Amino acid sequence: MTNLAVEVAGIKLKNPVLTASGCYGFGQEYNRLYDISRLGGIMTKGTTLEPRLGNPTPRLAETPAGILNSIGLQNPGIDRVIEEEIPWLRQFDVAIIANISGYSFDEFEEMATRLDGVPGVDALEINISCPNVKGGGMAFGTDPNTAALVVKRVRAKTKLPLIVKLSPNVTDITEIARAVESEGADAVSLINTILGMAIDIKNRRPVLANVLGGLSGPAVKPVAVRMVYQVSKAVKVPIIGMGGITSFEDAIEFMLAGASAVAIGAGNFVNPFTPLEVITGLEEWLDKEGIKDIRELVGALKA
Amino acid sequence: MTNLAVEVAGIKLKNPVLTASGCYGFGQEYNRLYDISRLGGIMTKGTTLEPRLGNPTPRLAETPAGILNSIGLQNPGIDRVIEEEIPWLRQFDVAIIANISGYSFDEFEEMATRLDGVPGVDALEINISCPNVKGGGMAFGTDPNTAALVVKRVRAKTKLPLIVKLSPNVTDITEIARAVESEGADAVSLINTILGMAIDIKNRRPVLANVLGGLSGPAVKPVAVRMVYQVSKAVKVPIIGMGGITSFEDAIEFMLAGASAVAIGAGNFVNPFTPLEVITGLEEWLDKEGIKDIRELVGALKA
Amino acid sequence: MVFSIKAIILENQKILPDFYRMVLAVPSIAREAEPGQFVMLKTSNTLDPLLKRPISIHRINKAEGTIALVYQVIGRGTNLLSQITQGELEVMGPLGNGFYWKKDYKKVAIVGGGCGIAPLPALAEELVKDGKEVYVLLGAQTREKLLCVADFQQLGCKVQVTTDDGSYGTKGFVTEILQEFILNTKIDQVYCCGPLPMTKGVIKLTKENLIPCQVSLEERMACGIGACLGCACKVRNEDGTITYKKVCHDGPVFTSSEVIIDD
Amino acid sequence: MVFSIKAIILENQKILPDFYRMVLAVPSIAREAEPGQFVMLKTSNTLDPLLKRPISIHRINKAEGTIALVYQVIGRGTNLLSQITQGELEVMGPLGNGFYWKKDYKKVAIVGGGCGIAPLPALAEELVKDGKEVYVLLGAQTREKLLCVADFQQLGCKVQVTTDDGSYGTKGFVTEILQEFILNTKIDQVYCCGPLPMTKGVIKLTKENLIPCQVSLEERMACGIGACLGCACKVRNEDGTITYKKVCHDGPVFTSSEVIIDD
Ligand SMILES: Cc1cc2nc3c(=O)[nH]c(=O)nc-3n(C[C@H](O)[C@H](O)[C@H](O)COP(=O)(O)OP(=O)(O)OC[C@H]3O[C@@H](n4cnc5c(N)ncnc54)[C@H](O)[C@@H]3O)c2cc1C
Ligand SMILES: Cc1cc2nc3c(=O)[nH]c(=O)nc-3n(C[C@H](O)[C@H](O)[C@H](O)COP(=O)(O)OP(=O)(O)OC[C@H]3O[C@@H](n4cnc5c(N)ncnc54)[C@H](O)[C@@H]3O)c2cc1C
Ligand SMILES: Cc1cc2nc3c(=O)[nH]c(=O)nc-3n(C[C@H](O)[C@H](O)[C@H](O)COP(=O)(O)O)c2cc1C
Ligand SMILES: Cc1cc2nc3c(=O)[nH]c(=O)nc-3n(C[C@H](O)[C@H](O)[C@H](O)COP(=O)(O)O)c2cc1C
Ligand code: FES
Ligand code: FES
Repeated sequence: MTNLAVEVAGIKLKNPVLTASGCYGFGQEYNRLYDISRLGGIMTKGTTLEPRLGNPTPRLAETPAGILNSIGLQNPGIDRVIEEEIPWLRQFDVAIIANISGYSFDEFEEMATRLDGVPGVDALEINISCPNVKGGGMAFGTDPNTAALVVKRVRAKTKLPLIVKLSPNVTDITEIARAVESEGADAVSLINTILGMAIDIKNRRPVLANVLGGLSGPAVKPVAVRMVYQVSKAVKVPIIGMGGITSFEDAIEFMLAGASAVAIGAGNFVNPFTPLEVITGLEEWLDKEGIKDIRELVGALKA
Repeated sequence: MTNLAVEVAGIKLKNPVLTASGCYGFGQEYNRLYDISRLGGIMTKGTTLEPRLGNPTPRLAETPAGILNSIGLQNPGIDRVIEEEIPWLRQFDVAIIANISGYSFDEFEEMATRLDGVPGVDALEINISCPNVKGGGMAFGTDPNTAALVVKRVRAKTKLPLIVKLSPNVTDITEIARAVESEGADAVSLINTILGMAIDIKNRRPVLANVLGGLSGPAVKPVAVRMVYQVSKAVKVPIIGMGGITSFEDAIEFMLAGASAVAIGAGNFVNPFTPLEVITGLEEWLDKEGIKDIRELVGALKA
Repeated sequence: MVFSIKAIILENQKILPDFYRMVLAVPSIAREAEPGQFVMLKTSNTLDPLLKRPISIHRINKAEGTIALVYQVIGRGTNLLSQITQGELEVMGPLGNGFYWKKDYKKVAIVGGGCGIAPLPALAEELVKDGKEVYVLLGAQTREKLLCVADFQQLGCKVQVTTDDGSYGTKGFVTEILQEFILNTKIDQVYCCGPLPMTKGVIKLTKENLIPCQVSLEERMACGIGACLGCACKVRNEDGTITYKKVCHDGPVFTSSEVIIDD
Repeated sequence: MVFSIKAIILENQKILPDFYRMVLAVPSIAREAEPGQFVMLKTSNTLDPLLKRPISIHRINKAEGTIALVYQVIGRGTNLLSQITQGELEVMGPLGNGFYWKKDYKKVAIVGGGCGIAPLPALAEELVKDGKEVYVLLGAQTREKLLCVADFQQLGCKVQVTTDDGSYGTKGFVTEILQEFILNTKIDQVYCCGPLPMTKGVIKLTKENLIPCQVSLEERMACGIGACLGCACKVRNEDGTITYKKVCHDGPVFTSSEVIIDD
């Protein structure tokens, strides 16, 4: 029997396949298609302190092998997430990683405080990289000092493991990764979406009402793999890799590059069973290759 | 009759469709398929002061709707380009934009000096953004001060119009664009390739011998359009837009976003006639839309 | 239940210059499908186009385990779809909330325009089965873009048609005949699916005349089942607050009183 | 002349478990094609896979304006290719430099391995026409992966086969029979196309025995015509300097003395 279990930031995952924040709600929808306890874990939709309506529509644009989104963190606010979503999700045997987005250091701090000790929450994912909200969001993730400070302040408020979600929209992602590691991040997750734009030539307007959006999906995979590789050389904390995964082969690419676990975002839209197919695919492949423990793959790139 | 002619950096182009550096050699190959004087212009393969062998193979990896390359500036050196390639290319009625890459400020300066006054050369494209060469290349393009200094030094050595090719691998591309504008860049071209990586899971090695490579092709189009849009808001000099163009519709996206001309790179590989199809497509579309002058499109985005 | 499975293509043929009719053998989805629901279709076996396309269910045949779709070729996805002549197709569905009706409705009107007509025959069929008198008002730009007239006629509905150019039925907009019609006939419910200007017109008219109305909306979709929040539609809640609902999950059918359609 | 045009697929069928034979009606390319040249094929009408695939020309029929290809399904592109059963296909070619021969060659040997055998029948045909005595030595893993034996036999070549597992011909490697063979027969030129280890073996043997040898190489390609410098191959120039040549333009056929094959 091949071992698929991994440990990231002190959380035990029965397999290294998570679903990425914002692409999987709080699990209810995909649970209509299959039992979500088969996943390693769920990174919940980005939550803010107050409820948010999100951006006007259109919020989606398809691009070659990719998708632009400008959801703008539509969510019911941290309190309803704690009261309604997390308790529902707890019934499943699946790690719950709560993704939070703040507009100020105080907001990050406050959310971390409220989530600390909430039963079922296994870790926080601190989103310092959302490109879709004005005045905040990505700004935290593009400057190493600011990024470090968010982590420092959150660290002081919770005993939960902290996973910091990094932005790819930077000159040197390893600088940010080192900064958040030094302030106590237990893991980093990457990549968030790459800032992009699409134009409807018929009406001469941006396709997205918000003008700019975040690019994800297979198109970004080479950039994501590169960044995981670079970050894995720069920090010691484990990495959750994501960006364009639609197959188990993609997942292996990320793991060889240095990721201890992977998350699937847009891949859910291409095929709702993607996470399950990745898990089964990994299992069969490891078996065929005679690899006893999936952890052997992590960072095993010969380069 | 619809006007397709544009002017960029003082060069008159009979149409706004160029071929991107490194994807079109010095024109000889594609001239076996069609008359290259139908193009607006040719941006020649990146040239260095000394001849260069380039990187070991494999130098190419296909990715979803994209291509990674790590050619590493294989080229015969500036002198042979001046003696052999430019004179051949001159026989065609097509703008010649000589792309140069230096490993030091001195090298950039020296190449500019040698190219100044070479008959046929209409402009220089200063590549401060090649991700495929160690110790130089992209380093010039990711720091505004260094970028500005390259332009300043080159500016002093030549009367040729200077087009500065910007790297997308930066936190804020407008900062670099403004820096090179302030030192006398006559135009900017963007984007160069995005740093990426692909892994061959069977042998656990990077697909590219060079490990990292530059991503281009349709996959990067949303990022390129976004950057053209941002840069067009930040500087007054004209923009040559590129990144993933495979159709006339793509070209219009770039022009609406703010590009005065466009260049086709990987699109040549998908279909060698792409540049011609873009030109004809533009012509027919403008006609159908009753637009008399293509320059009306430049920056005409309603946003 | 939602299914994501391979359906067998039984038919995929051009019915009008820009329109195709596709029949899929997919018993699980057919069994659960209701009028007004939709499916998401993969249009290529490559990663481009990446996303599935939402297409409404046009007819449901539970006995034979088939569903029919009618779609317009407008972009890359639908173009690729029209080229697949046989074999299998990945389909996810049935999705969303369909139309509803009550036992006591006597006369209902179905208003459809353009490719928004496509889902309405499935609705008409159920309404007829349930003993309603079904009036159908259709609008199209021109005769060559007019869908489903025969479907409605075969079901025994009373069909009126307008075309913008007068090439079929009355020349004009369907909202014009709706206006006349609701003055003369007591209608319990209006069902509407069509282009946004038409939908707005229908909402306005039904509101003025105090007729309950259900509208089917479109929005760009990624997941199709409510997870990505891409397909937001502004709604006015009962307490007066404004929030977003999901077209894919809470819709595509909404009551006209709740939706807020911006310009 | 290089053409980039739509060819009509006349045939695309499985000839062995992993191999397909495709015949294309494309007179312009057939007219110009020479043995050893290749074409680039678009495998999908979407942007993924993005790049064309290089496939050697297996047979040339100038009279009928057709070319035949034989390809192995190994990844996404060739897999998609194998699913196209009819219609048109975008093809660019003929590309590269093919094999050459001189009037005065009397006996020549063709050594092929695996899917590297595919381009060799076109060569054999020309050599036979030109009056050479053509010896063909083929290697494959197993009988089920052995290509083109009948082609060579029909052309009147003398064919010897090795398989790694002995399921056809002699058990062993083709280089082993080549070694024996060149000891006993005076050969004017060896032509070689196959996996890298085989090619290396053949280069070594021919060098030791002072027999001129041409080898056909593979490298990942983007443009296919010499513009992108992606398909570099290290060569030793006559002046001893080392540079890169382009497999797509200067090759795929090189003289064995010039190429440097790294490990
Ligand atoms: C619930 C629902 C039901 C629908 N039912 C039908 C139907 O029965 N028949 C029919 O002809 N059309 C229907 N449509 C519209 C249909 O989905 C679009 O015409 C189709 O997605 C266009 O895809 P494309 O690739 O050809 O066009 P492109 O313009 O190339 O598509 C680009 C992207 O925009 C999206 N998009 C484009 N137009 C629309 C649109 N009108 N609505 C939503 N997304 C869009 C595409 O899905 C894709 O993601 C329906 C839409 C929705 C939301
Ligand atoms: C000049 C030349 C002639 C060839 N002739 C034949 C032939 O006649 N019959 C045959 O079966 N195969 C031939 N090949 C190999 C064939 O090109 C590859 O098997 C094919 O490109 C694989 O594509 P894929 O999408 O199935 O595989 P993938 O592995 O998915 O392809 C990924 C990328 O790598 C490239 N690639 C993968 N393998 C090779 C390879 N061996 N050589 C070059 N590029 C590769 C692909 O073109 C693509 O860009 C030839 C290669 C070259 C360079
Ligand atoms: C529709 C959508 C919504 C997203 N929302 C969030 C979010 O709320 N918080 C967050 O950290 N990342 C969010 N992301 C980013 C994803 O979690 C992921 O980092 C990114 O999409 C790359 O992975 P992928 O290519 O597999 O989609 C969102 C992505 C998409 C496509
Ligand atoms: C094979 C290859 C070689 C390239 N070589 C150069 C180069 O020498 N100099 C340069 O400035 N850009 C070079 N580029 C970048 C292109 O000019 C262009 O900026 C980039 O590919 C984006 O455009 P595209 O998506 O249309 O390819 C190269 C790109 C490719 C794919
Ligand atoms: S399409 Fe994802 S929520 Fe509706
Ligand atoms: S493939 Fe472009 S030079 Fe050979």
